[in-house]
Parts: sequence; structure tokens; C-alpha cells
Amino acid sequence: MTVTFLILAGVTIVGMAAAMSLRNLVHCVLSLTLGLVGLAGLFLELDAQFVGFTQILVYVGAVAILAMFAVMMTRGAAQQQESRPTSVRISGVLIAGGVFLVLAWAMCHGLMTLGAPVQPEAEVKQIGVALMRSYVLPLEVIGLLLTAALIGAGVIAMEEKRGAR
Amino acid sequence: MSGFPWISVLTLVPIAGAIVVLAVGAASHTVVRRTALGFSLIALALTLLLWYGFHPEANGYQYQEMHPWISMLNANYHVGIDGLGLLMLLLSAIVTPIGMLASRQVERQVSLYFALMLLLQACLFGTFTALSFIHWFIFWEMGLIPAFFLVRLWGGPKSAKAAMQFLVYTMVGSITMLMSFLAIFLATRSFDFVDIGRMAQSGRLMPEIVARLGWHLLTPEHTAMVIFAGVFLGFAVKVPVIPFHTWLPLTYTEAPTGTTILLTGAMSKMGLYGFLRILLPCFGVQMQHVLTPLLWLAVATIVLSAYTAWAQTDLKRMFAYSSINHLGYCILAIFAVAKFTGTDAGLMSQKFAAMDGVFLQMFNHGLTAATLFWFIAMLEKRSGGVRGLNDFGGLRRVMPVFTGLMGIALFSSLGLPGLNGFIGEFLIFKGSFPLVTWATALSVLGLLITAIFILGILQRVFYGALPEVWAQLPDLTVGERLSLVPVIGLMFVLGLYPQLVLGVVNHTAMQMALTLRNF
Amino acid sequence: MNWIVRNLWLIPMLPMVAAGIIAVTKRKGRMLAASLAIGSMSLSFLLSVWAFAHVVLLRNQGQIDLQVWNFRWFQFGNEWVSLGWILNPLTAVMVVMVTFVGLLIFIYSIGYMAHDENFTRFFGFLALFAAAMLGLIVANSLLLLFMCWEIVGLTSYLLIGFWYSNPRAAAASKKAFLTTRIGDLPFFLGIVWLYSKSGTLLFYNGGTGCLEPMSLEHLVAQRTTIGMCVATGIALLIFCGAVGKSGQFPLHVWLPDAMEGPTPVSALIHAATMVAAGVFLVARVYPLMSAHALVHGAVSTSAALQVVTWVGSITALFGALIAVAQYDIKRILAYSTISQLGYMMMGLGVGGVSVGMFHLITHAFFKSLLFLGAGSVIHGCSGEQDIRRMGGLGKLMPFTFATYAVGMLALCGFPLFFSGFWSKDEILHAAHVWDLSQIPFYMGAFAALLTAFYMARQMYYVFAGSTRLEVGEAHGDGANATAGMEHEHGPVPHESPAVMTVPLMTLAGCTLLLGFLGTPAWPWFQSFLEDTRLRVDFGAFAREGMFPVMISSSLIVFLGLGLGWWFYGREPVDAADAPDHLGRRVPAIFAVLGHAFYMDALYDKTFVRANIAFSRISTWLDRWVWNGAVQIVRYGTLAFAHMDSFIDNHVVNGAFDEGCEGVSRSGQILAKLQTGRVQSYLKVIGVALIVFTALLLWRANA
Amino acid sequence: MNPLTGYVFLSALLFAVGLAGALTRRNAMLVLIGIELMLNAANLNFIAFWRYGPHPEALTGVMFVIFSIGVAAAEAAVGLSIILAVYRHSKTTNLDEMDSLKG
Repeated sequence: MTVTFLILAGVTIVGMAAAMSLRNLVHCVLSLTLGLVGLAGLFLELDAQFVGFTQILVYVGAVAILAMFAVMMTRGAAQQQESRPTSVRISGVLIAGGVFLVLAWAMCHGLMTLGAPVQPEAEVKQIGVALMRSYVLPLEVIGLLLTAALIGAGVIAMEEKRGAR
Repeated sequence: MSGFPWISVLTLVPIAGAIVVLAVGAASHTVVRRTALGFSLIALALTLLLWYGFHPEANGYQYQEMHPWISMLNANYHVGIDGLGLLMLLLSAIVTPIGMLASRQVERQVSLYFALMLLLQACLFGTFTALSFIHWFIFWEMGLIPAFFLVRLWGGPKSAKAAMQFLVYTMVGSITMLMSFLAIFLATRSFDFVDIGRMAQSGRLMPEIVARLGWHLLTPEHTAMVIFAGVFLGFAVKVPVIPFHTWLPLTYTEAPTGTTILLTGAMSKMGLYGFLRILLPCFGVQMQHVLTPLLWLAVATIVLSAYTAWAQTDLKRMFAYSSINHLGYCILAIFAVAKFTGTDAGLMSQKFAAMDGVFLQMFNHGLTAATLFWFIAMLEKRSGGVRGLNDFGGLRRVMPVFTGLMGIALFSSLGLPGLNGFIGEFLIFKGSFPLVTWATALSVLGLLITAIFILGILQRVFYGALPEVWAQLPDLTVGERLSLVPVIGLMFVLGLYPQLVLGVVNHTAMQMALTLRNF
Repeated sequence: MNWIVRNLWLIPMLPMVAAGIIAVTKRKGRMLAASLAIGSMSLSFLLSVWAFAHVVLLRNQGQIDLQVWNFRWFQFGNEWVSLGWILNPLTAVMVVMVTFVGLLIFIYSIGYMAHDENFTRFFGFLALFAAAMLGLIVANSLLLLFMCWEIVGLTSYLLIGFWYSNPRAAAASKKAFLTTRIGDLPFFLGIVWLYSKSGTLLFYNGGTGCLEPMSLEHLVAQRTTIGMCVATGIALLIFCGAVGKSGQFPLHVWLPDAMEGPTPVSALIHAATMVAAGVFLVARVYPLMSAHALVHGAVSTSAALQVVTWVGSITALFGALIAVAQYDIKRILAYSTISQLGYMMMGLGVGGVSVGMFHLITHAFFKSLLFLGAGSVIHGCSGEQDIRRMGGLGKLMPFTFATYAVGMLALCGFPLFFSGFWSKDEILHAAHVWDLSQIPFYMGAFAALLTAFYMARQMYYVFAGSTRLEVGEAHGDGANATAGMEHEHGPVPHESPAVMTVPLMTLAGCTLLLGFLGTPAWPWFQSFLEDTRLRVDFGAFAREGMFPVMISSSLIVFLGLGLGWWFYGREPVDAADAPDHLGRRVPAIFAVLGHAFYMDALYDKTFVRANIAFSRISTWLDRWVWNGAVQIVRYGTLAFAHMDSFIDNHVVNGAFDEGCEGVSRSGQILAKLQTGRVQSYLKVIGVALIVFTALLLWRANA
Repeated sequence: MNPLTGYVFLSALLFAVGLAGALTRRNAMLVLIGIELMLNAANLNFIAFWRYGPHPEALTGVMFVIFSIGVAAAEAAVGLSIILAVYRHSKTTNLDEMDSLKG
């Protein structure tokens, strides 16, 4: 339980919680970016450099920007947002809390005491080898998926006049 | 034997008749009656042709027809007759016209009535000729339908109850029988009586059933006994054997008399036919195991029904019980035949006698009972439906011919020598006495009680003072006399020359008795 | 084979054909019916005489005199049931007697039944009876004999109930048929048993018949389960039939009641022929009856014959006792018949065929004479049958009186000139020398005394003194028959027409002559039946105590007659309602005798009632037990059905309905849930996640 | 408390936060972001277990996360474009108003 961990965890939680609770959408996206960066730090802390950098590249670099664009483009709607009834909020929070409790309980209960953690060697090279060997099929599939998503997103987001005859 | 499908044609004649009768239904009642009677007489003529062409000395079945039918069930359309089947065909063919002649009172829906009668006759023909269980069972059950409607629609005040009782009771028996046969089928893959009988006699039937069905809760003997009990119940209800008879008095009483004639004359023989054709060849061993209780049943059937008949006051009810009594002798003889196996010449001779006696008694009872109910129908027609024993008296004064002829029928029923009833009973007693001495000796009591109540009928209905009410009862018309002459004549002929029937059925009786030796 | 043997069947067949023709004759064809019946009977009589002559001829030539003619009747299995007829001395004697007596009675009936509306029917029945009776006699098969036996019973039934409008006649006919049938059933079993043991029912068939030594040895050798010899068992069963038919002791009750029939019927059927058929039966199967002794060569009588003897002697005494206290002229004769039949049985038992048969023949003549005489009296008195209302008829009806006296003396056994003396004496003698017991002898002797006494009583009542007939009043059961007579004859007692008196005189003549055929000095009859050498031997009187027996029986007869005179002749009966002279002295005994030892009442109280009770029980069983069981099953099924339907309606259907409603309600609820809002779905998923995870963990913990 | 427990708790907390957001916010965009959060929580879990699990050399957790990120990227792209399309259609991103799935 290192200090680094605590700091990173704190950043992440705060960022995320802010992203979920702030009223201004732009602020939300910004705090989300903060949370994602924290999370990437955690990955690095866990010796998963590749994943950490990917996280920054994909999420911070792509998703957050994408979200920002979307926020901007739907700005007109953002003003209409008003607070929801308290009951909905409370129920949502309660359920989320319940899920957390259950998960926490499961973890307390289920985690075995592990032996001394060995330093794993997750070099990029190894990952690349694994990707090209054992995980080549999923890699292809995910490529396909990404391509499809790209095209699909483009089609969906296109001007309606052309989409709907 | 020629390839002409005599038996199928014979069975189809009444069916065709039923259709024609329905078709001419709009015509006058007389036309309908004559048409129906005509068809039944055609059937009678055909039966006589069969009788004429029958070879009494040949083994096995004659006029056989066999076509594959339901291959999945290994069931064939297999018909054929031996002496017994032929005798029963003749009986049905004789009884049906009698029933029609005795149906003069029917005024409602005449064409339907006669169509149902013809249909019933067809079912009887089918039952007595079928050699495959499925085919036989279909006719057996189908016969219930016209009988049910005949009782229900044209019967007396309590006909609803009677018809229902009749239907349900016989149906229960049929179902137990069906289940037993399904068990046999599952074990043997055969529905053919001949095959099953052959298997039973070679001792393979029951082991196969036990092996294939394997009811582990029961020992093999018990399994066999349960199957036997199912079949037995089916036939015992039909005959009926006391205590499975309670449907009969009500049904016979409530049914229109013409129908009662068919019921007692021919339908009750279906049960006995089953006893002879199925129970005896297939379940001889089981019958031997429970012979003593069976004999008690037979004796109870004979004695109790006679006593009960004595206590009745309704003539139809009386004759209903009397019917039970008469068929009880057949049951007794059948059980007696089942008692011993083996080929001892002395015993075989007794068995032949008993078997011949059963055949004769079946025929004679059919003839006599039908005639007696016919007389009741004629009496009812004159008296407006009154038929109580105590409602009459001294009728001999106004209806001497009626009295004389009915007296002959009554004495035939009593078993007077010279009339048809005697030889059958003599042969039955002759055969049964050495085989089952005490049961037979007890059964003689039935003869005495029968005499008592038959003389009671004569005394109370025909003797004594004539009540004013009946002073104008007309005697038999010329037409009635003429139609009675053949029947009464047949009683005398059979009484004096039983060889007429025995010559034809004797070989079959021997074969049946002989099949038992192999158990 | 002689023509007469082959065509012996003609003797019964002729009356049978006559009966058949009469049956389809109209009521008006009276002359046709009578002439057919009488004509056929005459022809039968001639044939019988021919047959008789044939047998006598054979006997005299010393040839075998037993001839049979058998034929196949029907087939069962590999066997044939054969029937046949037989001509031997027994047959010959019986056919002649039956046809002769029958012919006379037929003729007599023309007069007696002249006014009856069913005259035609009467002759039809009579002819049928004669046919069956003759068939019974010529039968060479126990089966044929039994068949004829039953038909004889039927005609007896028909003729007793001839006046069917009279309820008493109807009841009497039924009683007669049923009582004899009670005896017939053991007889039937005996036949069946005999058949199964010997394999044939032919009496004689060239060595294989059931009465021939081979079969008898076989029967005697076997034992029944109770140790009795099979032959004895069968013989006793057959004897039961004879007991019923011949009115022997326990089954005699029908015979007095049978007197409800017309008097010629009583004479023919219930005195001369049918009732004697039982005796004839025993005589016919005598080899079987005596089989035990026959085969073993033992001196002692067979068990069956002992039974015959005892039953006979009891019946003889019993009938005679009852006859003393009767008032109905025909009933006295009926009880007398019972008594005499008992004598015959006793004779068969102690002395053999010839002894019993001789009495049968003589009795047939004198008893039918007495009955016809009684009929004449009844006819003359317009149907009156009560002897207390008669009297003084001797002068009014001289022919009747004279012939009746002959019959009466013959019945009493008046010495020397009357056939009854010889035949009865022979029985008494045989009983006297019987080696087992003397009691039958004393019973017979006492019965003889009583016979003389009651006949004297009857004579004094009917023919002596002054007439006590109440004018214009027709009592009794002949009323029906004679209803029409009064118009012609008026109420005054009168002699009967010649058609009735001539048969009477013929019979009287026979009665007088017949006895000399069987005297000990010249026992033609006995030798004829038993095939012994015949010679005239007056020394026979002196042998084996014959003479003392003759003397003592004569004394007994005189004593009986004297007693009758003492009670009834000394001071003639003067009033119809005066008490009986004997009855005055010993009222208690007289009442018991008058009611025939209360046998009828006893039977009513026991057998009849037991049977009726049993029929009630069986009806009850039928209604409550058998039907009850069915009803229980039925109600059980019904209850099950109701339960099932209840379950269907309320549980299954209810559940279904509930389910449907629930589905629809929950649908409504779910529809509410189905907000279309993604977040609410997600909430549900969250809740589910919580619940399931909690559940899993909790399970894992537990 | 070993390091794994901390990470796991953190991931659970992140998950709960994401869920709460997804449940309570009305803006479709934020719901989408909540879902991304939950995915990230799962990713954290994978990595933590890979790092402290018995067979780190197998690289399974890492691989999983890599693909997950890929899928998440695709999802985010499609999701956001849908939101845009919906917005263009109904001028709202309010989920409460998008209830055409209502039964």
C-alpha cells in the first residue's frame, strides 16, 4: 500500500466522482480526463506500462476528445438539463452502493492471501509476440470491430437529410 | 373353399341394410319394417348358405380371409369361422328377425331404430367371425353403440339409467380386457387369437409376458393372473357371471323388447364366445389355478339367479334372471372343462360332452330366450305395456293358442325333454358331473328353481280366474302364428334331432377340448 | 329281428301322432279328437298284444326273450348317444296293461268329460300321456326313459291343471310337477353318474349295456368317497326319482292334491300308470338295484333294495293311516294308492321284480276300477266328492255299486277270488321270509288291516244308508266338469251312462280273473317275468309258511272289514255334518290323520318357506350386495369424479385463472416497469446483480 | 491489507461510481461516460489480478484489457454518434424523453 497508490487512487476517484456528479458537461468531461489519467497512472504503478500508455492514448487522447466534441455539438440540449427528482437519485445511489457493498464483500471473502508478488515482465515485445501469436484472431476481430464502429459511427452521425430519404 | 369373401359380404349386408333403411326413412313405417326385415332375412339366407357349405369334419377355420391391415401393430384383417362361429352366426341371424318382428310397438324414429338393429347385427357378425384381436375388439365395442342407443332412445322410463349402466359396466370390462391384451401384444407382438392360443398351449405365453413386461412387484404367476383377471372380467360382465351381472336386469327390463331379444339372444353369447375362443385356449392354466373360486361363481350364478328370478314380479325381469341362470350352466361346463389336462380318454369324453353341451345350450338359450321375450312383446302390445306377473290371470281362457305356444317356449326354457333345452343341459351335466362333481350336484338346484318360477308364471298368468280387464284380449293373429311356427318348430326339431346342430359343431368342440390337453 | 321288435316304437308313436293331430284340431272337433285318441290307443293295444304274444311264444319256445333294437341319436366327441327299445316280459306285461286300462279309461272319458268345453284338449293330453307312458315302458335307454318320464310329468301337470280356472287345480298341478321334479333331479344326477361310470345308458346292448353283468361288476367294484359302492349310490339316486313319481313317503304330498284333476286322469295317471312308473323304474333297473348282491353272490339284500323296502313299507303304513280319516272320496283313494305303491316297493325290495310287478298290475286294474267308480259316483252326484254328503247310492247306482264293491274287495285283499288278495299276499309272504327284519311284514300287515277298514268305512258312507246329498249344491272340484250335467240329469243321484259303466264292468271282470295268473299254485306271472319253470303245484301253499301267512292275512282282512262294520255299518251315518264315528272316539289321532300328519304344513313351514326365504335373500343379495358393491364402486368413481371436477374447477382451473390473472396483472406491473427508460432497466440489472451475488456468496458461506 | 485488496476495492468503488452516474444522470452523454467508467473499473481489476495473480507471465489480464480498451473505444465512438443522431432527431439528449421502448 504505497503512497503513490493512494495519491493515484485519490486522483482517480475524485476525477471520476466529479465527472459523474458535476452539472456542467464540459466540467464533467474534463474531470473524466483527470480520472482517466489517474487510472493510467495506476496501470503504470502496476507495471503494465503498455496498458497505461494505451489508456492515455485511447481514453485521454481519443475518447475524452470525442466526448468533448459531442458535448459541444449537443450544447443546445445541455441547457435543458435540470435536476432529477431526489427519489431517482437516491435509488440510483443506493443501488450503486449496494453493488459496491456486494462486490466488496465478495472481494473480502474471495481473495486468497497471495504469496510474494513476483515482478512480471510485461515488455511490449512480449505483448506484441503474444498478440501476433496466441491472440491473433481476437486482434483481427477487434480490428474488424473498430473498422465497423468507425464506419457505423460515421453513418449514424451523418446528416439526417441524407440518411432519411 | 372359394375365394369369395363370404364373411365380409355377410357382415356388410346388415350395414348396407342400415343405410338403405335410413335412406327410406321418410317412407311409411311398414315399408321401413319390411325393408329391415328383408335385409335380416337376406343375412339369414347367407348364413344358411355358409352352413350348407361348411365342412364339419375339417380342422381349423373355414371361409378365411386375411389381409394385412395395421402393419405397425402386426394386426390383420383376419376372419374365419369354425363350428362355434358358424353356430353363433346362425343364432344372430335367427334372433335378429325375431327382434324385428317383436318391435311392433316402436313408433318413433322407426327407420333409425331398425338401422341400429341392423348395425347391431353387423357387429355381432363381426365379433363372431373376427380372428384378430383388434378387429374383434372393434366390433365388440362397436356393438355397444347401437345397443346403447336402442336402450336409451326407445326404452322404458328408466332407460337413461339402464343404458348408462349397461354402457359403463360393459365398457369397464372391455377396458380391463383391452389392457390385458395390450400386455399380451407387447409380449408377443401378435393380436391373432390362433397364434396367442398356440403360444399359450405350448407354455410360452406367460413366460414371455413376464420376461418382456417384467412387473417386478409381481411374481410371474401373479402377473399372469392379473392379465387373466382383466380378460375374465371383460367376458364375465358380458355373459354375465354373478356378481358382475347387475347391469343386466335393469337393461333387459328397460330396453324395448325387440332389443332385449337381441341382447339376450345374441349379445350375451358374445361373452361366452369370448370364454370359449379366448379364455379357454389362452388362459387354461390360470383358470386351473383359481378353479375353485370360479366354480363357486358358476354355482352362485346358477343358483342365485334362479332364486332371484323366482322373487321377481316383472316378467321381463324374471326372464332376465333366467337368462343369467341358463348361461350359468355354460359357464359351469367351461370351468369344468378347464379342470383337467392330459389325454385320459375317459376325461376327454366328458369334456367333449360338456363342450358340445355348451354349444347347444348357447344356441338353445338364444332361441328360447328370444322367443320368450317375443311372447312378452306380443303380450305387452295387447295389454298396453302391462307385464307384471300379478297383473294377469286365466289368460288361457281368452288366448289359448298364445298360452299353448308360450307354454312350449316356457317348457323349453325349463329343460323339458323333447324340446331344445334338454339336450344341452343333459350334455353339460353329463360332462361336468364327473369332472366337478359337487359343483354340478349343487347346480341341479338351479333346475328345480327354474321349474318353480316357470310354473309360477304359468300358474299366475295363464291359470286361475280371468280378471274382467283382460276379458277381451285377442288371441294370436294368423300372421303371428305363422311367424312363430318356424321358431317353435325349430325347438321341437332340435329337441328331437340335436344331431342337426351337433353334427356341425361336434368337431369344433372336440378341437377346443383337445387344445386344452397340451397345457 | 322280429317285425314287432323293430317297430315297437309304433306303440308310443301312434298316440303321439294322435296327440299331434289333436293339438292342431279346433275346439269343435270333439268326435275327431276322441276317435283319434281311442283309435290310436286301440291300435297300440293290438300291437301290445302282438308283442306280448311274441314274448310268450318265445318263452314257450325256450328262446331268449330279451330283444332290443337300438339306434344312434346324436353324437358328442367320438361317441354316439344311442337310444332304443326293448321287448322283454316286463315290457310286454306293462304295455298290455297300460294300453288296455288306458283304452278303457279313454272310452270312459267320453262319458265323463262329455260336457266339458275343452273336451278336445283333454283327449290330446291323454293321448300325449299315453304316448309318453308307453315310450317310458319300451325304452331301452335310461335317457329315453327319463325323457318320457319328464313328458309324463308334463302331461300329469297339464291334466291335473286341466280345469285351469280353478286356482286349487292350478296350485295342485304345480305342486305335483315340482314335487316329482325334486325326485327327478337326483334321478337326473344318477343318470349322469351312471353314464360317466358305465359309458352307456342303454339297458341292454348285447353285453355292453349298463344293466348287463360286465357293467355291473365294474360299478360294484368302485367305491365312492364315503365308502358306498358306486352301484348303490347310483341306484339310490335313481330310486329318488321313483320316490317322487310314485308318491313314496317323503314326496307323497302331491298325489292327494293331484285329485283336483278330472277323475279319469286320476284313474289313469294317478292310480294305474304314471305313479306306477316309479315302481316300474325300480323293476327295470332291478339288476342295478340288486347289483351288490348279484355280483358278490351274497344272500343278503343289497343296500339299495333295503332302502326300497323300508321306504315302501313306511309309505304303505303311512298312506293307509291317513286314508282312514279322509272325507273326500278321491283323496281316500289317493292315500290308498300311496299305500299300495308302498306295498309294491316293499314287494320289489323283499321279493323281487315279479312280486312287486304282480301287485302293480292287479292294482292298476282294481284301483282304476275304484277311481272310475268314484268318478261315476261323483258324476252321479253332480260333482259332490265329500263322502259325508253321499249315502244310499247302492240302490240308485247298482252297476257302479257292484263294480265298486269288486274293486274294494280286491283292494282289501279279500281271499281267494280277488286279485288283490293274491298279489298282496305274495308281498306279505315275501316280507315274512325276508331275512333282515320282520318289521316290514308287520307294517304291511297292519296296513292291510287299515286298508280293509277304511274301504269298509268308505263303502258304508257312500253306498249304505240314506242319501244325504244336498240337492242343487255342487261342491268340490268336479264342479267345473259337471257344471253342465245338471241340466240333463237333474240333481238326483243317478246311474252313469253305458259308456262309463261298461269300462267299469270290464275292469271288474279283469280284477276278478287276474289274480289267478299269479297264485302260488300256478305262478304263471312270476315265472313269465323271472323266467322260471312253470308248473301247477298246490304244494306251494305249504312251503315256507305260505299257508299261515294266507290265513293270517285273510283274518286281518276280515278283522278290518269287521271293524269297519262295527264303526260305520252298525248304525248308519245319518247326517252330513255328523261327526265321524271313529273321530268321536279318538279325536286327537283322527285330527292328526285327517291332516295327513301335517306333512303339507310341515313342508310349507320348512322347505317352501326356506326356499322363499332364500329367494328373498338372493334378491336382497342382488339388490344390496352385488348391486351395492357396484354402487359403491360407482359412488366411489363419482366421488372421485366430483373431487376431480372440484380440483379442476377450483384448483387447476383456479390456478390457471389465477395464473392468467397473475400474468396479466404482473404484465401490467411489468408494463409499468417497462418504462422504456434505459436507466430503470439498468437499475433492475443492478438490483439483480446485488441479489444474485449476495445469494451466491451466502450460499458459498453456508 | 495487501496491495491487491486496495486495487480491488478501488475498482469496486470506481464501478459503483460509474454505476451511480449511469443510474442517476439524465444526460445520455454522462450515462455513456458512466459506462466507460465501469469498463475502466473492470480493466483495473484485470490488471491488478494479472499483477498479483499466480501466473503473471501468461499476460492474460493485459491482453484482456487491451482488447477491452479497443472495444470501449469502438463503443464510445458508436455511442456518441448515436447520441448525436438522436439529438439531431429530437433536439434532446435527455434520457427521460427517449422512452420509445416503453411497453
